[in-house]
Amino acid sequence: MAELTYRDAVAAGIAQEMERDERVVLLGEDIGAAGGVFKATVGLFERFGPRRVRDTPISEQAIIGAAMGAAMTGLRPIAEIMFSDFFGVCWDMIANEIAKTRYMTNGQVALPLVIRTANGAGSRFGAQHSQSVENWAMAVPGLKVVAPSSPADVKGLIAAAVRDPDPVIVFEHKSLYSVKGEVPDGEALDALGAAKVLRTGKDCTIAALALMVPRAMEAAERLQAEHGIECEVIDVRSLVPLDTRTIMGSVVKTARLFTVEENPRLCGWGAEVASLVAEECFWDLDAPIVRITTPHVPLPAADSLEDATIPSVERIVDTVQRAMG
Amino acid sequence: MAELTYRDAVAAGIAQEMERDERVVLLGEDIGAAGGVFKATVGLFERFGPRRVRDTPISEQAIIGAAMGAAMTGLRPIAEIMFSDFFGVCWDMIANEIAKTRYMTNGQVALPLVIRTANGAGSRFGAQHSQSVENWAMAVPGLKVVAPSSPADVKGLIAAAVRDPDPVIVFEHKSLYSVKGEVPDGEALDALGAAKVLRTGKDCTIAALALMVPRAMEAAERLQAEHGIECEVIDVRSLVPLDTRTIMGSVVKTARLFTVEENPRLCGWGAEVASLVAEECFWDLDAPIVRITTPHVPLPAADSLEDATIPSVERIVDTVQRAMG
Amino acid sequence: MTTLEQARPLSAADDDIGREKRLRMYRMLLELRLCEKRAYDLFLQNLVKGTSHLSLGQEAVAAGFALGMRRDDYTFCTYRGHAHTLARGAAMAGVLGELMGRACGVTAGKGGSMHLTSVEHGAMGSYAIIGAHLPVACGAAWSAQYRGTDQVTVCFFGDGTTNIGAFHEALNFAVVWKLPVVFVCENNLYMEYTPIGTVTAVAHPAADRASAYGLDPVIVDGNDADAVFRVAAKAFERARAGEGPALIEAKTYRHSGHSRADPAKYRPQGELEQWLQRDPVNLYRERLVTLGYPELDLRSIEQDTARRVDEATQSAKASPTPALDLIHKDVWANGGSAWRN
Amino acid sequence: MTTLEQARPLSAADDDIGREKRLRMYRMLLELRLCEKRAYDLFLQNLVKGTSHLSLGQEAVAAGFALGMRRDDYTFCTYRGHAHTLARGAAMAGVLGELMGRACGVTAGKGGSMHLTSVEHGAMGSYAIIGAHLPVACGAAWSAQYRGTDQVTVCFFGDGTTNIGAFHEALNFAVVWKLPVVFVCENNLYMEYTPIGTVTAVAHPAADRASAYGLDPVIVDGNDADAVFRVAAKAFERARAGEGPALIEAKTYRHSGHSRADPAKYRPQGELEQWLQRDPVNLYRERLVTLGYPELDLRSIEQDTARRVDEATQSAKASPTPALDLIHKDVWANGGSAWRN
Ligand SMILES: Cc1ncc(C[n+]2csc(CCOP(=O)(O)OP(=O)(O)O)c2C)c(N)n1
Ligand SMILES: Cc1ncc(C[n+]2csc(CCOP(=O)(O)OP(=O)(O)O)c2C)c(N)n1
Ligand SMILES: [Mg+2]
Ligand SMILES: [Mg+2]
Repeated sequence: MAELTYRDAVAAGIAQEMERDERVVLLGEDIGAAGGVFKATVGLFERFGPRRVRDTPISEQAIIGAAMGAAMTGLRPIAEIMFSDFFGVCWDMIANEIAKTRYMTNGQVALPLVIRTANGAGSRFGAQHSQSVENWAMAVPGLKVVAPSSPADVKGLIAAAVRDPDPVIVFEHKSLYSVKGEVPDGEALDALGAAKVLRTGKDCTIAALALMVPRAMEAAERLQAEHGIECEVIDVRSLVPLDTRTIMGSVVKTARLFTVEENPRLCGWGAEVASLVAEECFWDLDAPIVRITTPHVPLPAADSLEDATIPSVERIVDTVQRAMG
Repeated sequence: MAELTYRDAVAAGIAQEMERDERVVLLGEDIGAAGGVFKATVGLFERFGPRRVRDTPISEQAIIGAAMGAAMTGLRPIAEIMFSDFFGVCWDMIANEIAKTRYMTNGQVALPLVIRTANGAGSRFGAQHSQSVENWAMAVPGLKVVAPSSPADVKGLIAAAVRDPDPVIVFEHKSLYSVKGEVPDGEALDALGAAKVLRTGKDCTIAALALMVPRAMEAAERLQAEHGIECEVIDVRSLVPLDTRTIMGSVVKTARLFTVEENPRLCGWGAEVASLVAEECFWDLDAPIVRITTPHVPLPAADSLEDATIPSVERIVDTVQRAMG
Repeated sequence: MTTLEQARPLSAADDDIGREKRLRMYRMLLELRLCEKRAYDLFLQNLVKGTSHLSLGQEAVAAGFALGMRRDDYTFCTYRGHAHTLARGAAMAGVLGELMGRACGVTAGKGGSMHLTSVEHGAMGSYAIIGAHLPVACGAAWSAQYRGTDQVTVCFFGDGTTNIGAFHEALNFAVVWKLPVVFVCENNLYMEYTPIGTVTAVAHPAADRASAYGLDPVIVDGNDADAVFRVAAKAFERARAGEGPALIEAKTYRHSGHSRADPAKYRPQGELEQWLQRDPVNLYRERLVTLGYPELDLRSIEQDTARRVDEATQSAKASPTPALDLIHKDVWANGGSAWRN
Repeated sequence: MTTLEQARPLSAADDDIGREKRLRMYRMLLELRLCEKRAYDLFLQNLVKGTSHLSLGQEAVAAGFALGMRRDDYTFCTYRGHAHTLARGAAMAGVLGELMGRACGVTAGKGGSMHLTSVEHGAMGSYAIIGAHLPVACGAAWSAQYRGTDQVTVCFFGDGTTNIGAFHEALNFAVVWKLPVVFVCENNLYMEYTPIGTVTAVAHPAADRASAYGLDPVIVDGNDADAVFRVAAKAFERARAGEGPALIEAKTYRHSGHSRADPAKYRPQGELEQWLQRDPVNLYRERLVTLGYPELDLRSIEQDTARRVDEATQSAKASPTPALDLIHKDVWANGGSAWRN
């Protein structure tokens, strides 16, 4: 076991796959010699050279398009979109081209590619560099979507994404890059579509994603310590495929569900989870499902405002405690 | 009362507003002399001239950007994006710029503009020209979103959208353009944020949008006639603002809710409605909320396949009848 | 500044192309022409579902390029892609069947007329959102470069497409990475119903932009299949030699409307007639005659092609509609569409 | 082909600009310089929240253009927009306060350093997603044209921005609609950490693209405020006269890293030093001295500006953090954020 930061685990996951498979190539802005603006690709350029690790112009459509064209002709590209907000400038390539091409060609075209991107708030970057847009991707049929919350997960899920025969969007979280965690030695290979129960509890289920996972965990500690409420915490990890079994299995046990979403309220991933659980676990629920989300507003930049906008440990504790009280 | 097609009602709504307000201008591809590819702007070029009705290059970012720049400096532009699928190529302008600018500037910049677009399936155009992406827009804070289902509504809601001080996306439905309906004489002016109860019933509530509204109405007829089930049918009309009062008022009465969505399943507008109702009407519901949606797949092109993919009258009847049975 | 590749003087000695290729070219031109005409007939019979965008009048571009391509080269084209897909060797029944929403269609009805694809023939897809395939073509070219094959990627698009952002990004990207990709602008004078000149800052939408990417401006007579073939061959040679991309503007004209819904009333009187006099299929036939190819040989090609189009039509008409379970197939590589467990 | 606007010979008779404007220019250059330096100091004191992108070294572009603008003209700029926003007249405390996340910030902390805006001064916003504001600038120019004012819109962006699609769409659009908009590329040689030449197909990212839009290529020494002013004046005149847009490439250099996170280690040794010798503020001071402006006058401007920057700093530091209810304000024109009834 080595202790790695989340950002180093990203690089480690990519390196592992590049080592293993010559078809894996990397492209994006400033990812090469500079090691990426979040330093998540440090060392790869030196190790694998400019043929496999390629800096690009500021041309997100070209980046994603190139990844798509390369994937359909035998490579396994990993494209970086520096901030997930920039999905806006290449959304056609992601949502209309990559997501639909296998289907439209009746399976003739395969697109084994990965799009990595820095998602989420916490850096005081303002409304155009802090969004959580995992729900944008989840809403588009044809994309697989993961959002790891720990160094070990990010390494294993990147490996799984690279080996997957379908396009996978990996949402890395900006505010997790500097977080450290144990990462098992040896080959990392996780599975897409598997949620993880991080903490068991009998009173209620909290489903969270990415940065919201450590917050939910801390909230669960406090709910236990201060209010005697035993929360089961699920790291959803993968939005598509969605591990409804794990989530519903927990709800059947606890009869209560809270979701903690960083995406703004309307049509967030929690809405989908809530609609599924409300339908299929209707008779199991003892009380309404409560969604804890970023309010439906763009994100403010100032530190004080930003901190008060996305779900905090306090807000989770308060909401759960009030609902359970 | 005149009988107009939905497409003519679009043009009538725009003409009414252009007549009233010199600041209203129109831009888009082939909207001028050609009258639009769906013939929804026929006659406007002739009536208001090339200064106010402007053809553009194939440059959706420029179209939306120009609308934005014009709106912040005193005009009230109406931009057409020919197919809503093409939001992909200008999504940054819509989701990142237009939606966030008032907020980011602390209210300094106002953006009274309208984006009209042809949404939805039924024309056998395939996966990139048939999408229902109203949930993409609903998911972004800062956008108002309407999707009218009748000629009268489209005229009145376009007028309301033009007069609204905020950016409004109007999703017109391709398969409704040729539908005829009564449109009241005189000035049309509807209100954003108001759903409509189109049919009252005591057994269950069906909430539908756009093309799904006439289908829900027909299904309600048949459910009544063939199964004696009395459905209340709500035309949601406006996703943002969302008229939760009308929807929840109905659910409180019927204790049952079905949503009929044309957008693909995951994170559709119905998920949001379901999560709201499941939370706030938890104790009123007699049975699970059921979402009837397009399955989470891209849309196939062939007529036989397309018809079997989006929700049909039959599927609504069957689903409701089975759930209520 | 722009180079107009002129048709060479016609004489029997003009054999830089050669008999075998010329006859293949003529056969291809005819096949594209007759197949498009058939598509139109089928539309009139209400058998074409959805839209369709014919290449009638533009066949020499598709044929001239395809004839110069290697089997393993890649073609990327647009919704106006029937001709390009056929030119790479896709079955006529597959193309017509797709337009009709039949099981025999090249994508079994899932893609439709705007997404014809036949990967086994190097037809890597028809793209319906303007500009999107230019970056994708860069990716295929990058892959060929990376794998060290000397495959060329050819990417076709219209004049109107030169005004969208993706065009710019792809061109710059291709040059910076020195990719073996040939961009071909089929300038048919119209962006849908709008004359291209009214929405474009320069006279030659592609050629006048070449220098913005450090490329040579190249304009070719897109109704002269030989001229197209020669320009293509030159660009392919350079690309295979690692000398990077090319941008070629082919001047041509579509005989019918933009799509099936369009009667093309916006065209000035006489314009169509003028272009019909330079019909690429007739032009080619006349040239072959001038070059001394026996009438009989040409007739036999014509009859054979007509017969094959008829057979393809019959076979497409006889094909059933696709099985409904296709709706839930092939979202994912495992063949299915499951998004949950 | 490119016109390099040269600094004119220096003599007291060189008064095409004139005393009043020259002193305003010097004051403005100083204000931008000292304010940026102060921003850096505040960052070192951990008082700047989020990121920030300084214009140190590029001040002559902002000053030269702003000096030529009318009060009602529009400026659109990028995240590297402190200088442009100040140059239009926004309060220094408003800019510094915004960087610090304080209530006195120009957007009360809601926008942050990358979204400085002061509509009352014609500073229509700083845009943080590359390329987005070029189309928006077209819209403002269209509005001015429509309303029949002769306002000019000026849109600043970097060299790296010329490779994104929106650049292309906006330029073509502006020319086709003959809009009164002046596009200004501040070529500081780098796109973040990457030398612009390695990702661009041409040597002059903007000027070499001008002909793709039928525009004249214009290159100006972006460290010479007078040269910038002259080029700007010419472009404004044409735009106000209805002669359409211009594209100007200003060669310059940023003295610090791309953003606060960047130590700028990728720069070749000696490069910074060379550019420091052409520091735009020093250059301008030397010119004024050569032109015979009294030392005392310059000193008094310097002292006054330093004092004003100090005062602004104090006032920003004294400003509280924004009220938390701002989070829910101004999503909509009614002041609120309600999405349901
Ligand atoms: C992004 C986008 N905008 C608009 C359209 C609608 N559209 C389809 S074809 C077309 C005109 C294309 O003109 P051109 O590039 O000249 O090709 P041609 O049809 O003449 O072959 C337009 C505007 C589209 N498909 N995609
Ligand atoms: C669409 C998009 N892609 C990438 C970025 C990240 N980014 C911010 S600044 C920058 C470099 C811009 O370079 P240039 O245009 O030369 O401007 P400069 O910073 O040098 O002023 C990049 C890549 C972004 N903000 N938006
Ligand atoms: Mg054309
Ligand atoms: Mg730069």
